[in-house]
Amino acid sequence: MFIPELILVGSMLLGIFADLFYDRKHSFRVGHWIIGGLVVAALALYLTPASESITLFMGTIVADPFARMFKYIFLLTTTIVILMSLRTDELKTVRTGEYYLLIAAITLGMFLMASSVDLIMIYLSIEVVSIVSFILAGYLKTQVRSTEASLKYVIYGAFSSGIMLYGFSLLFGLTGTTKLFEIRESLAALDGGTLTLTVATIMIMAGFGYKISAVPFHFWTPDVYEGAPTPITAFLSVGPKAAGFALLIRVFNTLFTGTDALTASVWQSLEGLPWQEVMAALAAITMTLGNVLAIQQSNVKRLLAYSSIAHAGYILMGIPVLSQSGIYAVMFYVVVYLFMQLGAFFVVITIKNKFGTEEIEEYGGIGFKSPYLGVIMAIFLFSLTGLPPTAGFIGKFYLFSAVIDAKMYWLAIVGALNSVIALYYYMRIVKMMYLQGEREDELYMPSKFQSILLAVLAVPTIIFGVYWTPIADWIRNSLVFFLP
Amino acid sequence: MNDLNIYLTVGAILFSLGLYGVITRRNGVAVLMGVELILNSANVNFVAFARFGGMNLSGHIFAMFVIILAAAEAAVALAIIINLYNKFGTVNVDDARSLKQ
Amino acid sequence: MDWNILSWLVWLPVIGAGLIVLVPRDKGDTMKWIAAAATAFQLIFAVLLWSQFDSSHVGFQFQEKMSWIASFNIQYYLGVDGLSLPMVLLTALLSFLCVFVSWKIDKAPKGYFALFLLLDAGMMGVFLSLDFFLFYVFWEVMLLPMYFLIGMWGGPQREYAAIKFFLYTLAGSVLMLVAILALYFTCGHTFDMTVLMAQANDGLGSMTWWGFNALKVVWIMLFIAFAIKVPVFPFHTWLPLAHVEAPTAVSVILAGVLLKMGTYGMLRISYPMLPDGAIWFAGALALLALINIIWGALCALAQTDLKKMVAYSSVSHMGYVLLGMAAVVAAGAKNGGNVLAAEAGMNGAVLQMFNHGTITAMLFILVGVIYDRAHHRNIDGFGGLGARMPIYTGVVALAFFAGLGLPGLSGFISEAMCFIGAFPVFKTIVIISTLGILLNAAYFLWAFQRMFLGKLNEKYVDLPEINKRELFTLIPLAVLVILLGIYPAPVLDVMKVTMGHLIQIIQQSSLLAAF
Amino acid sequence: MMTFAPYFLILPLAAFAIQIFFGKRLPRKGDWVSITAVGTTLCLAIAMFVMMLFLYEPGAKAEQSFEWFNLGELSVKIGVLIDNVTVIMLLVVALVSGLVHLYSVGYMKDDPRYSRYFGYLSLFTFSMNGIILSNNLLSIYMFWELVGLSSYLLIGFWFEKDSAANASKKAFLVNRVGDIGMFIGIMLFFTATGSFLFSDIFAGVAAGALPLPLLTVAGLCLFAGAIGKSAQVPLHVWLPDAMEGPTPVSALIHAATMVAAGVYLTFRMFPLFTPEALTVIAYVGGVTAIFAAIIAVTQNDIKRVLAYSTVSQLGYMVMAIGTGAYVAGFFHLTTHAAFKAALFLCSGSVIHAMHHAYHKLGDHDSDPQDMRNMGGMKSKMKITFLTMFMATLALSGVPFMSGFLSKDAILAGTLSFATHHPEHFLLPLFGFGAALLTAFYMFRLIFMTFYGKPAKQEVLDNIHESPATMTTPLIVLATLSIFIVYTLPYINPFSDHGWFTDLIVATNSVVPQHVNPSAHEIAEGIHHAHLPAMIISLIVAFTGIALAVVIYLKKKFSAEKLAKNLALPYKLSFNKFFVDEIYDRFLINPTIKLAKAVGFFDWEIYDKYFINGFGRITERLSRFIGITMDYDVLDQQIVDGVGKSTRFFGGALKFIQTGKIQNYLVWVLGGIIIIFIIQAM
Repeated sequence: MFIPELILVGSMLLGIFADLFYDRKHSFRVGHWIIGGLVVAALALYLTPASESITLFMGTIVADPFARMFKYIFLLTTTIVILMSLRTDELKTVRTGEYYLLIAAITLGMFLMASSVDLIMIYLSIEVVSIVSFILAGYLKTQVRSTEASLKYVIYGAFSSGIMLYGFSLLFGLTGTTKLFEIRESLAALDGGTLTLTVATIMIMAGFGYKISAVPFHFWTPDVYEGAPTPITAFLSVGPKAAGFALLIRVFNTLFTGTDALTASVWQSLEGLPWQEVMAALAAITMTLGNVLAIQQSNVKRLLAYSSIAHAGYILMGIPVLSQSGIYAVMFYVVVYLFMQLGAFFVVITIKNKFGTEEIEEYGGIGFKSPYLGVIMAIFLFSLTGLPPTAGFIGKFYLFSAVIDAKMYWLAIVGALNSVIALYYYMRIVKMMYLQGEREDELYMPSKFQSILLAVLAVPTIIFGVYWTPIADWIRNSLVFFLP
Repeated sequence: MNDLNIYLTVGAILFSLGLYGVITRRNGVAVLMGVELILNSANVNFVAFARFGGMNLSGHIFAMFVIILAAAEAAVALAIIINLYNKFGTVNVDDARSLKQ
Repeated sequence: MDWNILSWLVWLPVIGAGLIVLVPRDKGDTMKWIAAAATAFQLIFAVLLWSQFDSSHVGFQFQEKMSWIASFNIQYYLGVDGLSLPMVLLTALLSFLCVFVSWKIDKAPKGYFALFLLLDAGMMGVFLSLDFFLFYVFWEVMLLPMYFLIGMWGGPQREYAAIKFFLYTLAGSVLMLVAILALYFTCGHTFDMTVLMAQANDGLGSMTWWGFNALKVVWIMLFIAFAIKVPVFPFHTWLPLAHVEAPTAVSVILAGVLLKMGTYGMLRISYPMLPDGAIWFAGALALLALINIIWGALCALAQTDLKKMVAYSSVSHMGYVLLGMAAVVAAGAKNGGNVLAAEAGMNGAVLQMFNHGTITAMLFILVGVIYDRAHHRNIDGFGGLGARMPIYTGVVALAFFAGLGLPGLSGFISEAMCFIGAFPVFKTIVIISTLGILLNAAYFLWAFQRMFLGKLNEKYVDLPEINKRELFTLIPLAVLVILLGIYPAPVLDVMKVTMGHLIQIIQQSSLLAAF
Repeated sequence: MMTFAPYFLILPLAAFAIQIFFGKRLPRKGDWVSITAVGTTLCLAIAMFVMMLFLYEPGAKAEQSFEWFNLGELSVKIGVLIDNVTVIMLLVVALVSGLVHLYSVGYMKDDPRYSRYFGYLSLFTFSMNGIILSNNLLSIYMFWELVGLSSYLLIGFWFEKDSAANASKKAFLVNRVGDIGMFIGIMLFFTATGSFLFSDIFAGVAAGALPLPLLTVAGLCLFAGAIGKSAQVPLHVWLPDAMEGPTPVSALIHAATMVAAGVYLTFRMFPLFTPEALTVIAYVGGVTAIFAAIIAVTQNDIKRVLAYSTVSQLGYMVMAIGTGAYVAGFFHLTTHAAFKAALFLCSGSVIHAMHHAYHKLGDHDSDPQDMRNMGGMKSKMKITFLTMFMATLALSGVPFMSGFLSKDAILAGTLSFATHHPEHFLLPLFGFGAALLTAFYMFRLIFMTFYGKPAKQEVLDNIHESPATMTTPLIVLATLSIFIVYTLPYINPFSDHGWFTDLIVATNSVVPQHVNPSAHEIAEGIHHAHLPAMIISLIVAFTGIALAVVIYLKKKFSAEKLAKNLALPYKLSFNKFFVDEIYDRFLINPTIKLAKAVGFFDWEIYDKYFINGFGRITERLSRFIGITMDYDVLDQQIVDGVGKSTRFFGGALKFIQTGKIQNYLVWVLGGIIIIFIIQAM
């Protein structure tokens, strides 16, 4: 059913209307409206029958447990990001009414990305998300970095979506339809892959690669992440990425696989089109490059940006595995990643607000100045590294197990060694926070609201590292795709 | 060669020109035009396939949507370029390079 | 034993750490006493466990098993046998003593003791867990406290040392993770070690990856993971740095317990799960043991920093353990099924693990004592202290002679057993490695002479004698060293049945005939 | 007898513990504790000795083993073996040790570490008794190293002296070299027979557990231990330095008992040695005997002369065992223990006197041990002189003295051996040569010390005889060096036949295939060679004495001139054939250098460049990629490239336009193309 989306749209319109009555100072209140809308949407989503899996709008989008789970993720991400934005000092200078509206718009776009099964709808949803993110990245018009970020983002985005579109057109030409399932039929019918098909595949891969910032389509990431307002950076590094993966899974496992995909527990790639080797290689290169480049970053936001590339690489490992457990691992990691990445970014925001720096070198002794922030940050960083007993470890554990189950040992070892590299640069932050500096006498405790939000993010990071059966089951149940 | 291939060739040429423009133009507006070319090359393909492939209308519909989105994208992009002009006093995209390693 | 003593052993320190966190941060002594109490109870439990342990019984005792993550067939599974029991006692004892060793810590005592107790819990967990996943979790959990303990309370180079230790060990353990998962998927989707012991060998033996026998690949991955902890020769360079930079108590734990985890892991996991691998690798193991013994001894001979010398001596002494472990193949058909040698080697190895734990602990504590007084560790910087601080000199002499394997002290008998065990199979290697005995004596006596004999260095005419607290931390160890030197049977009786069983497992391996 | 055994270990050990922990706080610093302990053992030893005499059965033997620990299949047994040899050894140790304790009361009187000294002495007594009582190689090895420890502690007792500290370290390490060989031997025997007990090993070897060549090797490995402990060439270097210890210690450990342990071990293991092994042993002994004697001739330090003479005498014993005359060897061990202890204690009393004299004169530079500073003391120290003279006679092998009998027996043994195997004619030559030199240097010592004029008269005026606690032991030991003590009930000064030779019976070799001559044959041979040997030895002994008289008493030729004429041999002898220098140069320093090199490599090269290399490579890689992705590089390389290529393809393009963000896009295209190539293949 389409009710949650409708509620989102509704709350957006409501927000626009409400914004008229706020002056510059109070326009952030729109954020509250939107949060309300999100909550209601979540409620509606909860009320829709869990196991339903139907198509809507002439089969252009589906509502199935897979999409449903991702919708929850989007709602959660958006809510947290809005809460962050309400607390960051960066946005104090500008009128933020539209800001929240745009975030809500992105959420809608992501909803569509997660559930669209028609080339048109796919392109549409991607563009919705992209265009709005362009604006948000440049939301701080007065700042050079922000403007530049948005410029690069828009050119890059338009460029790669253009390429993807061209790929779509070729695909359409090959099969004569835009509906994924029909395309799949005719692709299966047409024996072996033709050159055209290969070209189309790669061009589409480029489009998705840009969304999930996989090498070599990742170049925009560091600049945009550094330039954009931090909450937006956090948002972009989680929300659209997750949406991108949802779309990637759906499209690739629908189109470019043998017909048994999405039903069997293990399946084959479309014969004549062995794309999973390429995907695996991409995964390996992506995580390695991301990590290797993160090593020499001096700016925490930029470091997290590169590390998010690395994480995209990890997640990507789960897709070429071509098995239920692979997709399962991807979904699990996305959930875990949400908590730790947003958490890390929120700590960065809080530190920026209080100590006014994003440079690692200036993080010295924060562990003593503010034990709470220090401990929380340490938890997120360990989790991002993938050390037990944190959720990050479990996420990696599932990914590796999927990969090893598929006998791709080399990929597993590459991934494992990568987490050693990751340890090095994440530990640099911990080192600055704790190994530098001395015992302080007056301690900084973030505001109650911030502390609670941090705890809300940190506690699951630990809990899911020790006992994760609930979400494991939840994901297992949502691992159901719509099938015609 | 038959009519479809002519259209496809046109599309391909457009696509290449678009790529070239995007990559080599300094002027932001010109870069955007390159992007437009790429999008429209895709449109040409869609329509051509739909017409000569003797298929349903979804190709045309797709083209419609692309045009709309292209417009929206262009709007946003131009706004950003104007903003760039306010900041840097130029519309050359390569002058914006404060963010780097 | 209807109350879960093993869980208590593991979680007691965690409870202690929790309490310490609650204590207001300017109440340093309260924290110390909490830590002391926690570790004291742990020690009592360990002794209780020892007394309740039925040494005639093959297999694991006091088992606790409950499902943890059903979907992945992960269990919370604890158990103890003759191999882990001595390690448990060692851990409990050293942790207890180390609380008092670090009594003078006043920089952020809350963090220190909380982390220390977590470390303690992690070590206990490693020695007690019988579920491979649980084992791995504890194995990793140990690293974090270690990192902070070295990094925050260490010497001048502490940051470098800490991160180096961390990277080194993690590099090993991620390989172990891959190996664990490989085992899981090839051997009946379980992490239960007891099951894996039954199935792994045949499960992997038949496969080939990249043209290698899968069993060998997994063995190598596990071996690297453990070898880094031991540390075996090419992977040993984290050790001197970490030991030198770490605060005394942490060095004690590091050398006394952490190093043992490497060899413990091999004996607990690699050997019973992959006996074929054990036999296939035995020759290389003996060779590495030789290199460890000689290389470590030579490096120690070259050091001028006392602590570094002791650290390298650990490298050399762990070589004996490896040698003893290699001796297991003596039981093979080709070697005339010389079970005597195999038993001597294997038991000697475990006994050596225990004895080295106590001896090296003494050595590091003593280094700490002199460092607290003179604020340097340069061997040549002292001289003639024997006249100034006779008691300290006496204890050092005891420790040094134990270290150089003097008969009548515990080190001798275990080293001798390792040699005697390995001798029938690896004659040349053993004969060369006996040079280690000489070199050990050389550097210990030389250091002793440079520090304590000769004219008293007038800088230290009023160096205070070792105090009661420090003696208190040393005497239990000294007593153990002497008692086990005279009568090692108590420890051997605990472990011999388990070791005998392990030897049988190796004997049943198919490769053994061909070896 | 077995019931006595434990006390020989418990009492001294207890005394050691008490002395170490409470010694300082006890009255008289607790010397009485150790003395009581050793006194009791002495009484026990005497009791056992008497029992032995009255039992009077040669083969008497009591053995008892118990399990030390077991590992399932493997059960390690250790235990106690008591036979006549044991009893005699126990008696010797207890006696000498007791006397030395007594002597030390006077000698060490005002030493700050008085109590610890007695503690160490007890520790030594404990470990020495352990060696004697053991019936297995394992516990022998353990006590073997423990005597090493106590010798280490006692040599380095005055550790403020660097020379003492060095000497103690040297003693321990050199001994350890031998011990390693011994350990390897033990492993060989254990691997072959699965037990450490003598009985099992003998049985196993008799059953042919080891092939002959291996047996030879194993035997020699065990003997290596003896080489170390009994200071045989080439491991003799530690013993002379060991004289840095207090003189009573030198008497007890480094003359009478511990150094004899090596001989004792060889004696015990005799049945295991193959003929080849025995030959090697004989030559080691012979070379040692002559080699050390030559050195002793030129030394001026009174204790060093005695030290080298000890080495040389030990060589005799070893040679005796090697040639099969091992009863004689053991006989010499016993007699030697008495008179060599006497000699050391006498020299001690001399040094004591000199020391006090110098002390009174406030002279701290002159060396109280240098014989050139002595002379004419005969008048001042009557008892010392007389006892020392007797002991000297004994050592030089003058009739009516114990030394005559034992040495004579040994020489007879070598002679008969040489007659059976003419190719080994060197051995008797070594023997008699050494005998000659011995007589010479001993009387040289006597004359230089007690006759002639002192270097400084005032020193002589301040010389006083030592207190009774010191002189009593001298008298006892001197009496013990009279032949009759050993030959009773027979009184024939020219035959060693007596209770001793009756009770110590030769045991047959257990080496398979009867390659060794039986004990009986050996005895026969010795009997025949007896007379010639005696005559020759008498001749050489008196020649030696005569030479000494001529040179040092009558001063017919000056020693200096002789030294000049015989420059090279004198130099060699005086500098101990440069053995120490050679070892330093070719063994020790290279090892240290190697260690330093390895340490450096390990830390500065391997770790720094290889291990950290991984980190550095990653770092570099990241920087490199960072740079390539940096804009300027891209301008030059990629984009210009694209520009050129586009011009090349696309036709006329005036100038290359480049952008920055576009560089990314170039990469994207490049990536797509690469993927395409991979995919298309």
